Amino acid sequence: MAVLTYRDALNQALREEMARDGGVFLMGEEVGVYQGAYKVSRGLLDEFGPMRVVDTPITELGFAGLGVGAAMAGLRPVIEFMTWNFALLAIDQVVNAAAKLRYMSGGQVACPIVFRGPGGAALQLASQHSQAFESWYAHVPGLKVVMPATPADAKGLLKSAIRDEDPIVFIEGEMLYNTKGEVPEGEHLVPIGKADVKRAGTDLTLVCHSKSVQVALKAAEQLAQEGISAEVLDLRTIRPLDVPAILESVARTHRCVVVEEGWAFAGVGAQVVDEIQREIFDELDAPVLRVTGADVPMPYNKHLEKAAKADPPKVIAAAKRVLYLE
Amino acid sequence: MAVLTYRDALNQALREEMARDGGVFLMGEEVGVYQGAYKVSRGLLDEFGPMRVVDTPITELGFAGLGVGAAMAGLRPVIEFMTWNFALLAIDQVVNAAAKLRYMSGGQVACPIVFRGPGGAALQLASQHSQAFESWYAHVPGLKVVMPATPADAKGLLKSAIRDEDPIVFIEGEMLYNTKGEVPEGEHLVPIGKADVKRAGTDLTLVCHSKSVQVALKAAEQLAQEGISAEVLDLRTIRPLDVPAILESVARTHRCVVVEEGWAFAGVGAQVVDEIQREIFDELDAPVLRVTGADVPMPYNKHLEKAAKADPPKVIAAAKRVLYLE
Amino acid sequence: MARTAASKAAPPAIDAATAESWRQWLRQMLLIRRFEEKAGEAYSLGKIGGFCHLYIGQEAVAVGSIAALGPQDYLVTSYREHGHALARGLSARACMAELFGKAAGCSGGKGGSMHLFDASLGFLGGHGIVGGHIPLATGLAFASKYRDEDRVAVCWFGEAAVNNGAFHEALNMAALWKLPAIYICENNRYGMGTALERASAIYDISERACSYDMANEVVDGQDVLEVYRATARAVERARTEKHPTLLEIRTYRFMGHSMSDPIHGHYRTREEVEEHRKRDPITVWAKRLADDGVLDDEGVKALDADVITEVEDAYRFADAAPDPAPEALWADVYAPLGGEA
Amino acid sequence: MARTAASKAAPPAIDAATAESWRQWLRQMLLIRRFEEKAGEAYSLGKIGGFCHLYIGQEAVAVGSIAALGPQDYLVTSYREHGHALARGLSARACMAELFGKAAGCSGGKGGSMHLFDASLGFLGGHGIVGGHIPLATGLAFASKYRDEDRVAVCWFGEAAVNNGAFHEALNMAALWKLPAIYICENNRYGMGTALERASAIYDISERACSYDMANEVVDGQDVLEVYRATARAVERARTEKHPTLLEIRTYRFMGHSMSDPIHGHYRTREEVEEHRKRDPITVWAKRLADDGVLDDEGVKALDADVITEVEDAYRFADAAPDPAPEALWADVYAPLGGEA
Ligand SMILES: Cc1ncc(C[n+]2csc(CCOP(=O)(O)OP(=O)(O)O)c2C)c(N)n1
Ligand SMILES: Cc1ncc(C[n+]2csc(CCOP(=O)(O)OP(=O)(O)O)c2C)c(N)n1
Ligand SMILES: [Mg+2]
Ligand SMILES: [Mg+2]
Repeated sequence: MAVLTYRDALNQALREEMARDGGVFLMGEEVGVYQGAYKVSRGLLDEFGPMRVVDTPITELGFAGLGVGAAMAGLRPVIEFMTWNFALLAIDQVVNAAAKLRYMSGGQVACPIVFRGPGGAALQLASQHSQAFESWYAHVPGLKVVMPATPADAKGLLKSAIRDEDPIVFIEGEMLYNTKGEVPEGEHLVPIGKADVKRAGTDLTLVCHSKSVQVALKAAEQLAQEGISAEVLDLRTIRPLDVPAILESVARTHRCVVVEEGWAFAGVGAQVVDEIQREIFDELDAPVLRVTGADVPMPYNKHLEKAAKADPPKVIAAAKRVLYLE
Repeated sequence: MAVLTYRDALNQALREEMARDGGVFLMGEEVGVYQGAYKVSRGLLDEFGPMRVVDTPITELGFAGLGVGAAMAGLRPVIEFMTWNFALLAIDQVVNAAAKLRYMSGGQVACPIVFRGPGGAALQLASQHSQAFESWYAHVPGLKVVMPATPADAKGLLKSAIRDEDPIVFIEGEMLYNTKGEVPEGEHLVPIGKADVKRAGTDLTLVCHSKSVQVALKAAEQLAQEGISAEVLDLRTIRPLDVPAILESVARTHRCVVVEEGWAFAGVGAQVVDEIQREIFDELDAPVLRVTGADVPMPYNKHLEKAAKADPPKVIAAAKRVLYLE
Repeated sequence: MARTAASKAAPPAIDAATAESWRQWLRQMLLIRRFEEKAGEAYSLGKIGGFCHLYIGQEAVAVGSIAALGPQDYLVTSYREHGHALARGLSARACMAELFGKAAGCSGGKGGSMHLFDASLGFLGGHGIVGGHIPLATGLAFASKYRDEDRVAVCWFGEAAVNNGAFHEALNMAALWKLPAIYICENNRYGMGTALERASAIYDISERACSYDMANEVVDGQDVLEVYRATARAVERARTEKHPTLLEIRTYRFMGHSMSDPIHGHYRTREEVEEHRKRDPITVWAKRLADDGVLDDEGVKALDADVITEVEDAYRFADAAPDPAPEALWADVYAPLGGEA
Repeated sequence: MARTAASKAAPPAIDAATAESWRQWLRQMLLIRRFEEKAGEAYSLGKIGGFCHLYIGQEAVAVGSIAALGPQDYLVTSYREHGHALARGLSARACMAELFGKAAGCSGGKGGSMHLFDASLGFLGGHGIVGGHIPLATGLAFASKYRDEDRVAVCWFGEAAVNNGAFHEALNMAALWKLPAIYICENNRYGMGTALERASAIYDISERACSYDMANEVVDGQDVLEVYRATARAVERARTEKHPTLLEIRTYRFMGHSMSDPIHGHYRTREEVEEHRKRDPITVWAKRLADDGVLDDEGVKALDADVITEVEDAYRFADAAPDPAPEALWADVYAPLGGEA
């Protein structure tokens, strides 16, 4: 298998789907001539031309709505948000249009569209550019929320997302674009709605997604050196949430820590905790703990920023607490 | 004490605060000449004039941002959204501007603004007009989220919100505007961040807020007839959440059901569950259950809509489950 | 680039086909009028719930503009769309049943008054967020150009929507990329209780097109023929040149903003409404048909009786129709089978 | 209503005060230039992180426009604001320290390059969402009118921001309510890698003012005096008539969009950049000062040496300054004591 970066895996998925289906097009800021703000769309303009790789004005609300309209007409738009922070300007079209059309039309109007781009923090981008909104989108019925953590999942999930009949919020990570991994060539599809055990373990379960998967894996490694076996469960899809996979793992380990990049209040982890305690309360040997981003706007200073982020030491500390080792 | 409607209690709070502080002004769609889409601002234009009661174009993003700018200059804007569904268009200004200014300016720039209007569903307004977004705003550090359930709390909390130095998301309810209750005259302030026991009980705790308080109270009444004593805890403020009050009550009753109007996934109740199981796991005699709105866009048909809403029968069923009576 | 001059041209010699379509226009306007009157009645009886925005007074806009479209074209409207739906050919039964929230409604009872849909007729809603559907029309026009089809995308919105950012962003892209879209502003002078002059810095909506170098026209919305001709010019421009157009069609809302808003009071006087009622699009057109010898009073009465029967039938149908099954609550959130293609 | 004609008037006789302020303008432009060069250097050394957008090539816009303002006025800018901050009088030390993320920075190290603030100077940021700060300026102008103060609110934004809904909504309200606001579009021809012509349906940004019947002007942004005069006219209009103005100031970005973007490549050629560098606002102004006998080469060298010293000092200061205390992470989320007044 070829080793690719997460960025190139996404690029490959886009290229393959655009080649497969003439109705698939990519639209967003700087996706064409500039080759993508983060180069995810490198080469696509040359290959598919300006009608299928469309540079837009800085009008998130407008081009998100344009994408919804194109999807209503049966095309398969992939709308790139330069980052999800800017998508706040377009959220009316995502929530009030894309997520509602099928239902309020009594099933007549489908909206097969993918909204994608990097979410969460990178390095020192400060408070307006460092936000994780997955729990917002996952709150909304009618949307699906997909967040791959590895190059292989990035390719397989983006291909599935583009073929899906429903609106998809596909959140990538600027800090993930350069990460490398083996990626199956060609027709590689990862099903939406299925979590994945990224590392098997027996003493506790670390539930995570997107960038926090790497944090959990690092923590699991260090815990292993202390003889603690942590299972790392990558949600991959936030909505629909793979509750059976979560319950299966935690019912085995009896202990769980949920790790996420975003803010704690009503975050994805809160829902994971709710499902676990409701369904397998008696299996729990300790309360489920969460490691999240600090409950503050993201500061610019690099030390403060580091302190604000979920990291392996925080996960290890939480893991030891659920194991009553501290 | 005078008996007022929730609507008039809000009107009184606005009138008193505008009379007290010349920097307080009300801006939004139809707040003036039309006397308010829901008549909350009735009479204020006549009393305070067009500079302080300002009708706007239908530009939520623009006038929310205008309000933020005015707040930066030291005024105390009260920005009315005709409903919070439309505020999705303005959410960039609420989250990327209002919630960030103090932090990213290193504490130099305050943003004392109140964004207010009705949230959630009314009757048969269908999917675009029947959404509850409190968990979204409560997710964001820098914002405070206030949701009064009674006329007295509506007055006391709105007055406190207007005097607060930080941006406040103040969510009312169209279905609450006509509800009546005793309201203290004049200087009546309810502190932000304090929950309130609306009905004392011993067998289980019903945690609720806004419209779901009435649902919980009705359920508690019927449960009482079956000899079950339910405590009804009204959160009143969602952020900052009054965790001590929640823990105190549940530690006494050992059982809890969280009721809310909104969707379940990463809703306010998920956070409440997270706090309870983490802090007083061993006090729980049963998993915490939740009663929420159905996980669908709101349908127009009245029977389907009724089925989609959290109601007393659903709360009673959940209460009996946590009591292992069913 | 106002083209009102062109619209001053004399009417064509009235051949049989033209006469027939002109009669149909009157029938459609009458149908909309009677349908809306009945809807108002049903609302007062509690058979219709939620928000209900009547189209009375603006009938010539929907009828005249939709008459200029082809079966392949796309239509998107606001929540004040009963008239557009009927003019596009949705049945009075399907529309009334939707207002009643019944399973036989054009949106299965899940959309209601603000969300009428019939995808088979290219009628793509029925949208409740002011300005929110304008970018959808730009997207539908984009799809038409993308596939090199002969379809035009048309949207209707009120004059209050032009101040919204969605309007600005959508029109800029349509002009920038030369998309076959037609933006029809139904300027009925009020956005709820706010007069145009209290919401917009300029009073000639059509001039907003200058920011996008877009073709534009001001049209008399009480004259169905004027509306038809102006729309036909825009359709021609869209089909042949792939250029978008902004039409400002001046009309007036005879009823309140919605059923909960009185006809006059806080924001407009009884006199003002009476004054505007003098140019009722139906009487204006009936007179024209009489003058041109296309239809006499008797003929008008016959058409009216005919549509009244149709509306009464729709009312009985809707009233008797069953509610959606309880399981309908959970359907249509996602595609069947989770939507994997 | 272009007012460029007026700006063609001959310069005033150069009295001592004028000469001194003209020299100060050159000094400010040199300070910005040297500051930005040093910032670029520090960025490459990893002493500055995140996004860093340099102002090189546009110095005359910030210096000329801010020179026309009074101490009471409000300023809000985008993320490309180092030049505006320095021109408003924030110290090079405070700005460089902020870029370094230090506690002594003008935003306590929490804002960084995109979020420079100094409320004491009416400098209200430094905002990162394109178009997002335009409504803030409308609000600051509203506050000025509300309190019947003599303050003008000014905001600067790029030409790509005018396509955004926030621009449209903010300008409509400012014109509708006659607010003392000045909207300065720094048209540097590109929004990141997108040329104006690929993003806007019209190429004369100033014409967007017609949608709001707002005063507007096109200004040569490489000539600090032209910028000063046009802004002074707008300030006069705002203070006396309480009318807003849209200024399109044509300039050019000599560097890449941000530190991660090469100066030329995908979207513009080396030749194009070279061509524009020929009208460097600093050399243009230095020549004018020489021609008018206000300052000779030696004088320019002396000013340059002077600002280089200032920038070097700022760099050393920022480098040596302490980071914020760890507790700073939790401060400034809410007002102290929970914000109850
Ligand atoms: C974004 C948004 N804000 C507010 C509303 C509430 N609202 C519904 S219709 C309306 C007035 C619209 O007026 P106009 O665009 O002129 O259309 P008309 O009703 O006159 O046909 C308002 C304010 C809404 N639906 N959407
Ligand atoms: C709403 C939003 N979308 C996208 C971005 C990313 N972005 C930052 S600057 C920029 C280009 C802005 O160009 P322009 O307005 O001309 O200002 P300039 O950078 O040329 O000074 C973009 C797309 C953003 N910050 N905000
Ligand atoms: Mg109107
Ligand atoms: Mg630019």
